[in-house]
Amino acid sequence: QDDGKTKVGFVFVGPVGDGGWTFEHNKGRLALEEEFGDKIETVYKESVPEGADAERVMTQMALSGADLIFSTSFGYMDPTINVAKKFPDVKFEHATGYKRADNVSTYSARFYEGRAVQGLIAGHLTQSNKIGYIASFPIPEVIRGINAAYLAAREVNPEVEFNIVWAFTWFDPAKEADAAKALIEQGADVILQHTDSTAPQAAAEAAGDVYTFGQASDMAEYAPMPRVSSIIDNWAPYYIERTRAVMDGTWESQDTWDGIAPGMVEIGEISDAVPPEVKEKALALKEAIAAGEAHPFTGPINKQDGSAWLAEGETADDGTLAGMDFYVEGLKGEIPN
Amino acid sequence: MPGRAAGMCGMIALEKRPQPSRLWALATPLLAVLLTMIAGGLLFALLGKDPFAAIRTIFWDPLFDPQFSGYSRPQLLVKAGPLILIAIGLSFGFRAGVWNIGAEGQYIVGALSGAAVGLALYPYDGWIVFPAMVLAGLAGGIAWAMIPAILRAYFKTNEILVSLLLVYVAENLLASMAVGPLRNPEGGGFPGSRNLAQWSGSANPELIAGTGMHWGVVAAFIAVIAAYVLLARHMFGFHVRLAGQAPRAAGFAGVDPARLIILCLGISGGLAGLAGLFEVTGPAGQIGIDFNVGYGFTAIIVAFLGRLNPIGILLAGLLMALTYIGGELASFMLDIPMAAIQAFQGMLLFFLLAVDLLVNFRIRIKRREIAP
Amino acid sequence: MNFGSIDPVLLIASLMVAATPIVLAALGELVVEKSGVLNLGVEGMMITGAICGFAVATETGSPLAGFAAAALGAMLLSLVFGLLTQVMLSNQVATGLALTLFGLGISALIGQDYIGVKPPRTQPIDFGGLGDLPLLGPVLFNHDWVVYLSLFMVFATGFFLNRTRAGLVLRACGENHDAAHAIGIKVVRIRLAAIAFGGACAGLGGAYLSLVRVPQWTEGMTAGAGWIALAIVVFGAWRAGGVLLGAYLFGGMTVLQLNLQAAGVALPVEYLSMSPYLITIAVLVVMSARRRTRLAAPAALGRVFHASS
Amino acid sequence: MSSGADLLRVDGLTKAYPGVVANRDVTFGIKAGNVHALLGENGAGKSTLVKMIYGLVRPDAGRMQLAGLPHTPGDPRDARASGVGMVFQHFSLFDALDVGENIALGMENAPPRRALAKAIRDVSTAYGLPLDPGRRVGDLSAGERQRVEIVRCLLQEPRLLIMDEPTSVLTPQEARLLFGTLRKLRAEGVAILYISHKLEEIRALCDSATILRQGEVVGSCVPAETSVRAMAEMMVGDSLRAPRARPHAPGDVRLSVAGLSTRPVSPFGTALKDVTFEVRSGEILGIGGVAGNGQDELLASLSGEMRSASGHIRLEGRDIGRLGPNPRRALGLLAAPEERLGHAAAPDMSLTENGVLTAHDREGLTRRGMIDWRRARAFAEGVITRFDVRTPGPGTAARALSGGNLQKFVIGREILQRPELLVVNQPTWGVDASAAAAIRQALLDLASDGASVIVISQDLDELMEISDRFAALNEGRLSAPRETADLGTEEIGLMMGGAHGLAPA
Ligand SMILES: Nc1ncnc2c1ncn2[C@@H]1O[C@H](COP(=O)(O)OP(=O)(O)OP(=O)(O)O)[C@@H](O)[C@H]1O
Ligand SMILES: Nc1ncnc2c1ncn2[C@@H]1O[C@H](COP(=O)(O)OP(=O)(O)OP(=O)(O)O)[C@@H](O)[C@H]1O
Ligand SMILES: [Mg+2]
Ligand SMILES: [Mg+2]
Repeated sequence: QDDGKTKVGFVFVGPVGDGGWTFEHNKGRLALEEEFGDKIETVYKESVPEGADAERVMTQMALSGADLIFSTSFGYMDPTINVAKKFPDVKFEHATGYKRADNVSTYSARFYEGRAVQGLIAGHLTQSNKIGYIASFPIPEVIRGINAAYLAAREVNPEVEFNIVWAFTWFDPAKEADAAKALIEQGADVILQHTDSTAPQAAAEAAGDVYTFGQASDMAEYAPMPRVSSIIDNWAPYYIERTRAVMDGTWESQDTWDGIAPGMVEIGEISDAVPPEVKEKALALKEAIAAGEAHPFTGPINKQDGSAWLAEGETADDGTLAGMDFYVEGLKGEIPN
Repeated sequence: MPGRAAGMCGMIALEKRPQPSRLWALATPLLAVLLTMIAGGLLFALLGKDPFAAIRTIFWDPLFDPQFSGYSRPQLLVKAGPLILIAIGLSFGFRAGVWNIGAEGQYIVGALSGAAVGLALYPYDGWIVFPAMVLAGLAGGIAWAMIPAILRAYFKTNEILVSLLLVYVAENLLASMAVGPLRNPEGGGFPGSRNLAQWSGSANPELIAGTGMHWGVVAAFIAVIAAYVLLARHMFGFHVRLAGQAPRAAGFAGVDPARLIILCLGISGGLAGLAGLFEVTGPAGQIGIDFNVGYGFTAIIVAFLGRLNPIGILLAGLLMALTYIGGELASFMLDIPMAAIQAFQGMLLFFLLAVDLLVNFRIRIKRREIAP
Repeated sequence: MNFGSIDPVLLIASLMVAATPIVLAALGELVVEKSGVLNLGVEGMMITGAICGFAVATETGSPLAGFAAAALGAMLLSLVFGLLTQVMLSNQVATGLALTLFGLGISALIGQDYIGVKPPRTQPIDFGGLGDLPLLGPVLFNHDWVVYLSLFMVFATGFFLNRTRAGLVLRACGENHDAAHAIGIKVVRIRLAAIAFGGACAGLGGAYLSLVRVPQWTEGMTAGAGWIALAIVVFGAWRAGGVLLGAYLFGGMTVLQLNLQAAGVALPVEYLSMSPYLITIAVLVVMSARRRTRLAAPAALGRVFHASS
Repeated sequence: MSSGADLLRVDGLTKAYPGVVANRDVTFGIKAGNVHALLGENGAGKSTLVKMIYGLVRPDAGRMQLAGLPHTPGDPRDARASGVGMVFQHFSLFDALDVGENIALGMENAPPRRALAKAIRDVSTAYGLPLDPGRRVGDLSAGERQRVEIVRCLLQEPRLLIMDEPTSVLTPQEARLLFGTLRKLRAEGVAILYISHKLEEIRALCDSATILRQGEVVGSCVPAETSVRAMAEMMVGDSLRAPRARPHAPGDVRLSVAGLSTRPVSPFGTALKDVTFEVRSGEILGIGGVAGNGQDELLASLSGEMRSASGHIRLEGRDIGRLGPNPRRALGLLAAPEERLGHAAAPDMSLTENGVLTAHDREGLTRRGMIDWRRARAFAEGVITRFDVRTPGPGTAARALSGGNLQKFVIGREILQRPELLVVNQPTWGVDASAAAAIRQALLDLASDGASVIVISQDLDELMEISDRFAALNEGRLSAPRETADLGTEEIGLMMGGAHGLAPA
């Protein structure tokens, strides 16, 4: 751009008002503006369908002079690669994908680390030993979260049982509310969710003594009860770092999979509804993970069918985690398909 | 006196024209666009944006701005292609009184079945692959449309609702296919199929570089011409028009209602299926959880905006595509929320529908001469 | 398999809540269709009601004011449809679809400042000890006022349509608008009133979603409920009681499939989530094969009326 | 009120529609206790005039007075409030509602359901028009439907009752019953404005008449003292020719129908039951009966719109029961249904397109499914010239034609295709005298050229005039056909009427 500003584009899959995934990415964008002031200019386009539309939006952004474009949904993978080919001078950052190029980086967050902390709290809190889990789609990301939470919960409470409801949606507040209610009515007193709306929080609040966790954003409006903690996606540090790299001319293609340690995954404040000793253990686990001393997937772990997966002391490699398509031993039910 | 008030209202009267006005048929779309620019400009001004810049970015820049038009103009075709193809199919049914609201579902199933055939043949890449996929896409769309068709023809079940409910079923099917049978085995467990546009056997590429012209756009143009000929010259088109205007007369003319329903839904389902197939093999590239983006619904509006006339649909499809692409530009260039763009599109539709009145009616201000 | 953990009483109580937005919106559409108008814009009106209700309830702290605003906002929107279809004689199908598009846009626009806000709670009505009664308690005496309102509206709509003169006049417009006009009924005015009522009901349904059932504001949160309401009108054979039954059946299927999953019943999940739609289609087929249902459809539904005088 | 003054005076009333002045400076008056006829050809402006009196149409100019006071009804409710009642040419009834509901809708202060039901029973018996308030109107015969309209008016005790072509759908017995009621009302001092194309009826019933031509009053007369011919000639402004049959002998059996039973064509229709008859070449078979007794079903099963089990319908010995309309047309069986707009013709299509509707095969208007619009236009022009259809040209939309002219087009379209067997339903319904004569003449000519013709009609005079044999439809059953020459009007009335509750209750 002629005015010397660095132009950063964002492509969002949902509306910035979704209160979850896109909302948090947009917060990252706003943090960027805060950080660099008028040295940069950001543009964004919300609710961009995956596929042809995404490719067109990115192209138009590149044409309009963007220097760096963040495409923030898995489904933007191929379009990002395609557009990147046409604009070798523009840098691209694709979230949650695995295809890279000289001017395309990928980045993602190790949410499962946060899930493990949630699992630990949940395992302690449950009286009925039934934990409800509202899952979206049967993809590695979601399955990883379920496994991580379950392993951590079972660690502290061997009796614990997970009831999983597949909503087949990222976002359908009414359906999420119904799913939460169904789980609560069937005895679950802790609800974990991998969908983006606060509907489950509200259902839990109405039911009374049911605990929940914020997902994607803090959902602090439901603290201290039912929301006892949360996993927050904090993209701001990453976005600032990568933008600075472009401004400095030091940007290089890389693959980032960050977790609690650099702050990409944050554990929201653990509320007073959680007994102090539990809170302490949870924080300890968080610290251990951040320090690299603990890994949510540490053997011995068997797969659901009883076959061995990780031997004693062995930790899961990133490859297996990235493509995880099985439950660990102890979880009931089948993964759809 | 109640009659008095009614008398005052009666001062402005609508009079049905003996024949639709050709002049207004051409003038109303322009009038509607003009009115939308004014009302939309007000909306943007309310949001604190420069209304002139916004209108220019939406209607002008994609076509003529040196920075964008080189890319946007061909994209207009890419965006309008599926809209036109689906709307042409729908127009037959809408003329005949067969309300297929579920083209979105047929679009999905067409894409799914076409992709399934292609993926089953992978990695064989003989010339036969793409035609086979096209046939499968066509068949998939038709098959999905046959559900409401047969239910309507033989059980008198309301096709609006069945076709609509089947969209939700198709979306569920799409999701389960994207994470299940059609998932790319080399995709690391992520949802979504192989990229069909990147495999020579199944790709639906740009035919002439820089034009946006792919097989789907070609199909849309063929559909426009075929529909024009069918409606203007062929007995089938005649029967379609007849059945919509006067169902009993159609029965008298020997039109079998069940056959007509099946044909109309078959055509619209087939074309929607084709649109899905061309999209998944070209611009979209792959089956994903959110593969469908509402072309099937938008096409309904396109069909009506084009007054169910093939040429009208062609123009309406292009206009609609323009507001999408221009709206996108306005959205990120001027930081206008997508919601405002959507409301703007809604307004455009309202105005188009409202001024349509002038084609068939004359507005007359009446003087009342009757003595009290 | 284990169905044991599903409590049928709780299931019924939650399906009532799940179905209430659809009951309200479908009742409104029922009256609209009985007057001979097909308004496919229910989804757009619902979402507009959802945000108007949410905004006013959070600003004033009064859910009641929110519901009133929802009814009003959606009614105003519905009158745009009324103006276009009744005065400008536009095609009802296209106008309804445009209304949905516009409603989704305008609601998102209004809603920008209400993301992540928690609305004031609407509490269940306290019936004293009645709510603790076994079986009946949760089903009958443990809901918020809107659920009772929706049940009352079912009764009131049925009564209005079948037992009052105004209802008779309205049905007459839906049967044969030319004849109605010939005997001096003001067809356009009555249809506008019906459309406004339909808008208000859809607005209430939307507000119930954003204020009670979910409760939060997010763009596109109605997620197809308006379309289901349309289906339920036909499903209910254009009767208020039928609408209630249809909505509860659909709500019941939605809730049941989630309950079955939660209970760990081994069923293919992706097909389970299609089931409410498939079952609705199946029942529609059975219903429409019956002659009575066909007769109940207003004969002038969706046709353009223009009185030449 | 003094006996000399008019109850209603209409003064200089004018109403223009785009392209046509429906009423120009119309002036006339009706006295209380008088039956006044409005006469005129199709499109003369009779309905428009009475609609203005009833508040449905607003005049462009002119004034009206009712009982000496200005009469400016803003809508029909105003008119009813000032004592004007109207029975429409096309019924303003709601099929899906019951009799009571239909009547309540047309009343200002309808009493509660039960009281209304009683009032309906009382009034309907008092005037000899028995009605059951609980029945669904869609299930009623045409005569009964008309009673609903009349009772609706009577319940409001009108001072002026307007009737637009009330008898076109009645049996002679029903018509006589209606006249009885009207005379009773006249005796009570009610003024009646009566529109009909049946001039005999006018002579028997009406005290005075105003004649309209092209929207203008062209004369008045006392019907009892004027011949039918003279009245008709005043309407047309020309002299009339009565239809004449050329002598010919019937030939071999062309169509035979044996034991035909069907379902109803519509939810409110009547099923045919065991219908049996034959038609010979060169013969006109008249089928009488009150509307709603299976006429539509009979036409539909002959035209092919409704299929029947094989073996019941044979054309030249060939079983055609399972064939659709087009294959039957190919075999020479053509038909013209009763409802002109919407059934026999598509209202919004041009006459050219309406020609293609039935003639595409026999007239070779299509080639491999493609329509040859030039030939189609020529065909429509042929119909227009041969049958004196008054219209600007074949490009005109069917709905823009007057009823009589469209009917001539529809009948002409079929006759020009040289049918072997032509089935027509109500060929002259609502058609004025000269057009009706032309249509009847065309049917007679067709028969004398050797074609077979089946005329389904409720107009007995018409059937007596042109048919060789006569049969009557009653509740879906067809009486055995008999030679028309052997029958009197009275016998025919009995053949078709009997079971319709005509005896005053
Ligand atoms: N009953 C019908 N319903 C819908 N379309 C029809 C029907 N009959 C014909 N068509 C269409 O019209 C076109 C012209 O066919 P054709 O002229 O043979 O029809 P027809 O003579 O009216 O019918 P038939 O086959 O019954 O003789 C064909 O392309 C066909 O698709
Ligand atoms: N609503 C209308 N719009 C336009 N023209 C009309 C309208 N109503 C009647 N006309 C025209 O006005 C003229 C008079 O029509 P009207 O119905 O009064 O005739 P009529 O004497 O009742 O005829 P018929 O004997 O066929 O009932 C006709 O030319 C008719 O086409
Ligand atoms: Mg008339
Ligand atoms: Mg043929």
